[in-house]
Amino acid sequence: MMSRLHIPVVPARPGEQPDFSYVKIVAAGACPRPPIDVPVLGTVPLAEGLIRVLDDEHRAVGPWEPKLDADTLRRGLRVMILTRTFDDRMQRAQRQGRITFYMRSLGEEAVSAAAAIALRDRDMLFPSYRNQGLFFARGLSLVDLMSQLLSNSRDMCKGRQLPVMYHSAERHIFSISGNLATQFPQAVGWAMAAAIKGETDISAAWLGEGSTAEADFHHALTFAKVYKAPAVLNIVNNQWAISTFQGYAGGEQRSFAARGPGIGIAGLRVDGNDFLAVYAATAWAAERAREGHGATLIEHVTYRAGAHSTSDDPTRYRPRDEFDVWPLGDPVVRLKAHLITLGEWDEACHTALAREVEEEVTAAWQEAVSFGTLNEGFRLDPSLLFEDVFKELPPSLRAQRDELLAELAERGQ
Amino acid sequence: MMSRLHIPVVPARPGEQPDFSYVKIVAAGACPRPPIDVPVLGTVPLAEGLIRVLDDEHRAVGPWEPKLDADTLRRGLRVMILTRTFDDRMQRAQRQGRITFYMRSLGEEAVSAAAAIALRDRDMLFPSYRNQGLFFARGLSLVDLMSQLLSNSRDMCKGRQLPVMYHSAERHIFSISGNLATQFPQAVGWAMAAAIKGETDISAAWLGEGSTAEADFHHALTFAKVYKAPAVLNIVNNQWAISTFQGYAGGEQRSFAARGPGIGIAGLRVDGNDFLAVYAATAWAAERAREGHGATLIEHVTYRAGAHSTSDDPTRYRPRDEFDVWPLGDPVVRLKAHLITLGEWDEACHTALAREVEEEVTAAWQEAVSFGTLNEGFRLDPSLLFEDVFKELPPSLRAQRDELLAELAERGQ
Amino acid sequence: MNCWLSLQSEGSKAVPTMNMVQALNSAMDIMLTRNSDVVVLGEDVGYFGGVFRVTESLQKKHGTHRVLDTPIAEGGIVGAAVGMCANGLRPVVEIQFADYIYPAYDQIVSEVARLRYRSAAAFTAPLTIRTPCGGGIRGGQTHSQSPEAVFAHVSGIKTVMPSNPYDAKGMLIAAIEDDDPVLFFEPKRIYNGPFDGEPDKPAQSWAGHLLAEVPEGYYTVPLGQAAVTREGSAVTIVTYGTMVHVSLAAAAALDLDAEVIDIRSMVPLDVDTIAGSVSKTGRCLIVHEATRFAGFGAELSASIQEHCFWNLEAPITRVTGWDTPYPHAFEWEYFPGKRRVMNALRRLMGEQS
Amino acid sequence: MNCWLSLQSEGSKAVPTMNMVQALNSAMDIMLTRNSDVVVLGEDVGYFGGVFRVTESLQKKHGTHRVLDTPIAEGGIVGAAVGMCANGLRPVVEIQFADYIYPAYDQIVSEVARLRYRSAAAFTAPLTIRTPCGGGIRGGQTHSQSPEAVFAHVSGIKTVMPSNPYDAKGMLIAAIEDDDPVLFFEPKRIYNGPFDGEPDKPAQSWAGHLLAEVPEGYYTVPLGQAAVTREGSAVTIVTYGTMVHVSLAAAAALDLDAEVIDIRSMVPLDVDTIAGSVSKTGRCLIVHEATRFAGFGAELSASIQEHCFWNLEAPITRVTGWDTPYPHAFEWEYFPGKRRVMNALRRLMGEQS
Ligand SMILES: Cc1ncc(C[n+]2csc(CCOP(=O)(O)OP(=O)(O)O)c2C)c(N)n1
Ligand SMILES: Cc1ncc(C[n+]2csc(CCOP(=O)(O)OP(=O)(O)O)c2C)c(N)n1
Ligand SMILES: [Mg+2]
Ligand SMILES: [Mg+2]
Repeated sequence: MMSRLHIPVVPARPGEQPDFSYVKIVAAGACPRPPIDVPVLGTVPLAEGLIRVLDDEHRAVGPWEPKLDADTLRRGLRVMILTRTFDDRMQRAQRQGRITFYMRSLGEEAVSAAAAIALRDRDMLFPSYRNQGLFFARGLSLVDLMSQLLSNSRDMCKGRQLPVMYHSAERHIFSISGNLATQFPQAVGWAMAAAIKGETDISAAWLGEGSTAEADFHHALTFAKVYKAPAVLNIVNNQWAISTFQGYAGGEQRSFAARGPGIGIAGLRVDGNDFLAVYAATAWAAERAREGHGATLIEHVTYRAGAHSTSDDPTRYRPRDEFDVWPLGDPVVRLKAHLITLGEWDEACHTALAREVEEEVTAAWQEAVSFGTLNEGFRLDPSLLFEDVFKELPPSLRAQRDELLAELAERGQ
Repeated sequence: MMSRLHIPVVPARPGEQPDFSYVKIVAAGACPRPPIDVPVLGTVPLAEGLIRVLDDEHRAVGPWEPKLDADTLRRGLRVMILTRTFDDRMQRAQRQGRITFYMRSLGEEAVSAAAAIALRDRDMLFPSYRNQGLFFARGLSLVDLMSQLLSNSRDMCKGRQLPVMYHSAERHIFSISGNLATQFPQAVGWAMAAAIKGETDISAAWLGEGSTAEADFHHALTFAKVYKAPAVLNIVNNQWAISTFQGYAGGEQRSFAARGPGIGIAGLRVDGNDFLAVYAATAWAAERAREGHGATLIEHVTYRAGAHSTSDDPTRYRPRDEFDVWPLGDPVVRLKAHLITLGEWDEACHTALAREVEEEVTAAWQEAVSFGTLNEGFRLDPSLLFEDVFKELPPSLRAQRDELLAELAERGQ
Repeated sequence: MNCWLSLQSEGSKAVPTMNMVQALNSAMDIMLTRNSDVVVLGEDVGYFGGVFRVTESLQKKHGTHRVLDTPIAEGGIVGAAVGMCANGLRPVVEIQFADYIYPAYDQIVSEVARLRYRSAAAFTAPLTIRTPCGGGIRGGQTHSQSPEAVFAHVSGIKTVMPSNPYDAKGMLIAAIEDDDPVLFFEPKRIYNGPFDGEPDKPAQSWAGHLLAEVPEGYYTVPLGQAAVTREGSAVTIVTYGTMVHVSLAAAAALDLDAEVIDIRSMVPLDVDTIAGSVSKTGRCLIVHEATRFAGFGAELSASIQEHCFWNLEAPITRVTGWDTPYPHAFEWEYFPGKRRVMNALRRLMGEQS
Repeated sequence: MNCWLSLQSEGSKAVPTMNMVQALNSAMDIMLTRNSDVVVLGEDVGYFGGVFRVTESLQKKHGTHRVLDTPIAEGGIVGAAVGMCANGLRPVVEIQFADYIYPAYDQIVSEVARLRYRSAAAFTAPLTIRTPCGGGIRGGQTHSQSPEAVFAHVSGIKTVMPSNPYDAKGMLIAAIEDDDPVLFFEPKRIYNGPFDGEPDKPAQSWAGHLLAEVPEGYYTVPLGQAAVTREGSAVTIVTYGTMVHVSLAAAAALDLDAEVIDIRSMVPLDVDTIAGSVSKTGRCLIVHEATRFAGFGAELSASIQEHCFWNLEAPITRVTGWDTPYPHAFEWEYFPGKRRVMNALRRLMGEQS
């Protein structure tokens, strides 16, 4: 007999015409902005709508307009450009064999940049591997980030982690995990602890739409709902999970944000390529959490314009030119145009900024490689391999370390 | 500083007045009954409402009235009374030390009885430990069920399982697991397989509201949504998970059924103590699934009137007399009253039925114990301990079996 | 040789008898009192006090915000606890039965155990996961398992199991104070009294047992140290949990000069104490409840063989649960009881070098 | 002694060279063709053909309803597969990396492995779970793990790992046809060519390797049988997966008359072949990539010691990954390479009895 199983529809495969008609778009300014203490069900229209601020003429419109000053907007633009420049440069470094692996966030830079700027410095961030913008926005040293990528002698992870698995205790950013979604319940636990201690810091976490299928996503939402944890939970719906279209995560004819009200927390669906919308939604959710009204689930609708990682070739599973017709555009282009519309920016400023950032990245790279790369001049002490498994080195690991050191001596290293 | 964490409110603890004001009740007949192919969002009012058929005068009213003939209603009543009688008797057997453990379904008998009658015989059932009614409705031999409880020589599980962990391949009921929620994605996988094979059989699964917090609940909903699996997914919200109130599973001010539309499958909230409502909702969901419109999540609002299990003492954590004021009443009393209202039943019939069932249970018990009990006349072959780990006994287990047999010979057994 | 008998307790007055449940309860009570970062969370642990009553009255005493009832989601509980650690708390998690720890396996293996390493100690997970394990209570296959081996293999988490009230309290306090994550297995068969593996004998209570004299106040029993529970020179029995008592009974029944070592910690393992003993006796029996194949006994055997090869007079032998799921009706055919240990000891002593 | 070299294949024509990826792909292709109950499911396995291309073109050939892309939920994939089994299918599940199998641990341990037993064979779970494992590809800690031990300990599931294309195909067909659940580990470092543990040498391909001559048609390599990959009489090396090749290289480099046993199946374990060899040689080195403590080598050591004690001339030795998470930058300090195996062999041969 013929199979009756429903197989999610993928709108376009290589060689086919890109087709984004499935993306439900709402006009900029059309979504209402309820007070931050609105009951959960009051957010249903927002979870099914699309919060947008920038209109087609690059003006900021509607109730979600966050009324940011031009300096903040320029700061956002700079973070996004830095993200993109850094990404490009590191991708090239990977191609040259200087680093083993890299993951860009091309096309989704607004998601991290705007959120980090909307949150307070002491709010704790639980990123996925594609939220490098958070680190740039919080001002981490590029040399430190590059050193992690290079696993060199200045590597914050002491050589133990795949590139991009950064962290920063100082800047309140949790250690990135290679296991999808695990950070989501952790962020909720962090927020519960903040509430238990009576503190007003909140947490924010990010994962991809594909990762929402994992158990930890459900655990996070359940705990957030039960204890009204002060957390902002972000789904970055960039349409793809490696080769798997978002329909396979449950995105067919349903928003991911709707899972929020479904389980009893607020939900917002946001134009993830609209810096102002992401900022406004994050600020609203953060205030809601901080004031004790519980967590919000935010879906950022965006598009992963690059490959999944340097190990991936997206032309095998989707049309090459999808990003060109992505209906929500390019976040950098849109914020730039908005600033120009405001009279706060022009092409000359933009070129200067691009050059400045380019130079900053180049200088940082030169400094970073001076601390070694994985294959050249690598000088991390191999005994670090055995440290931090436990707080103290147990006798068994001491013995293993000594065995290795003897072996290395023999190998002439 | 003072904790700001929200702790779910438990309406009444021992010594306090029972308080069910949190249970959102809707008048019988008030919920609309959409066509079975209604879009998912069309079920939102049903997921947040309460489907009821029996009104306060015990009449069947409204669009969900399933128009069952009196024989079917009497059959339902009989299954419920059998369930309750069996439960009582087995609880006593446990107190007498004849069986090691038991779990009653007192107060929730309609959930299983009505569903089993609404489904087709070849539909595959994935019960939790509190759905014994499914086995009664499908006509399993009481002696077989009791033999499982007794781990005697006729035990379908060959002595390997805790009491109540039944199964029946013949009657299409899956093996009950002691691990909460694991059967939920399995039921969806079964339904996917039916669809792949082009068959029209569907699956149905049950779990407690407490178990919805487990990962497997989320996996089941996700897979059901993505592949439109022909499954009926039931949450039995009996208000308690051992000592834990349903608010700790996310039930505060939010229905569990709403998780269905939240993720993109239909949702129905049903009066679980209304036999007709459970029947009607199940039949609707089954038809929807069978016709290819996907899964439905049904929340049955009911009350666990007894202890969690024979190891539990609910007076330690909730008022003793809650069931007396439970707003949705007793499912047996309500169906009986309905039949009487219809003129299809009377007290004499009821007493006769009760006596008949009582005798059936007694006779079955006498037969079952004739096959041994765990401590008396137990005769299961100890080599069964080693069988069915794998299809064939590997050499290592053969050696272990021989070692045991030698030990037993020595022990004089 | 590290022997718990020499341990001191601080500020303890009269020494009352406690069973293991009370001892564990006392440990948490003390730590909740001493350290405001300590929180307790798990299914039914709050108002109800836990299905085995181990957290009884802790919520009443320390409040609903420090002793939390949770949703039924073991993975969520551990995941949330990791986040709490990142925010400075020291969560003590209860997993209701060890048989239900598997939904949390990913958070434990991939997160709890790796966090310190992967972040070069910028973030750590000083949580304690308590869970009742083992059989002997007619719990069937989902209330009887002993899954310690699948955690002991995972680098980055300490794994321990006490066998008596004194150790239970001292080790639990040590675990809560430990800056590394600790998986704390509690052999539920001996919560209320020691058990020598003979189900037909009347249940024993802890009353009168030397190791049930538990100081009321704070004290610790260091993790990573085995205890020589009985000294002897003919054979070494290496064991832990409930099987300590079964092994003692078997040795006594045979009137054998056996040294019984309660390893107490699987990770870190006190190889010195164990190897010292086996080198002395030349014979070794390993006893645990868990299934044999690739169980923790395999590591014990391999380690001991590596350290004591030249002193061994007979093969190291394992007495364990059979390699099957835990069977309800065949519990006493499955459980490695006194007779099985005695038979193994007899065979082991009969082997000639 | 069971030696794969004697195995026959059915209806095979010319014998082309396949790498492991192609061999595994061919096994699934054949089984999808022969048996309409076989379905393949996993993350990215459908349209894309898997991140390691092992399922390449299977969906194109057998359709979107038999080769399914799935949501990213390992627990859900395995849970759904169990239900498919109950409805007569034979799912072949891919877990993208063994490092990501832990979210499915509960379904595997509590359901897949127990179903036949608990239901007295009324229900069974004849599924195959394929997953790439092991390091050597600069994958860091979440793309390099070897978690076989935490499955081998679980009664009711077979656990296997091939080391070459011929075995890969024959064992995968055997696994899919097996009525018991099989966990099928694929050492990803040798997907495209054997690897002798020396990262600086140019990558080898399978071309020209005897065991890369893989019949195009159907054949099986029975599960539960070890292979004697190299005969010898001075010492037995017991190993599996990538380490078979490292061990062979180390033995060759030392010009040592070593017997190398590729166990292939951890469960069921072919103790006879292993014990026979060690009894003959009197010396045994166990080599695996996974961390040592409570790893599968412990079971091998314990079993061998139990069977061969009186023939052992030196302690059984283990060469393994260190007891740490898998470290990105220190990959070649971590990986048990040729030199480490050679050193252990030298020490082992130096020990006098
Ligand atoms: C538990 C787990 N399963 C599988 C993987 C492999 N994997 C890495 S990224 C990825 C896709 C994730 O997609 P999505 O969540 O949408 O995030 P995106 O890459 O689009 O940002 C997969 C399957 C993993 N890292 N962890
Ligand atoms: C994975 C898992 N965790 C914990 C338990 C212990 N346990 C058994 S029943 C139960 C409560 C379940 O409550 P609910 O789902 O509401 O079902 P009910 O008993 O009310 O029918 C718990 C926590 C278990 N069996 N499995
Ligand atoms: Mg994505
Ligand atoms: Mg319940």
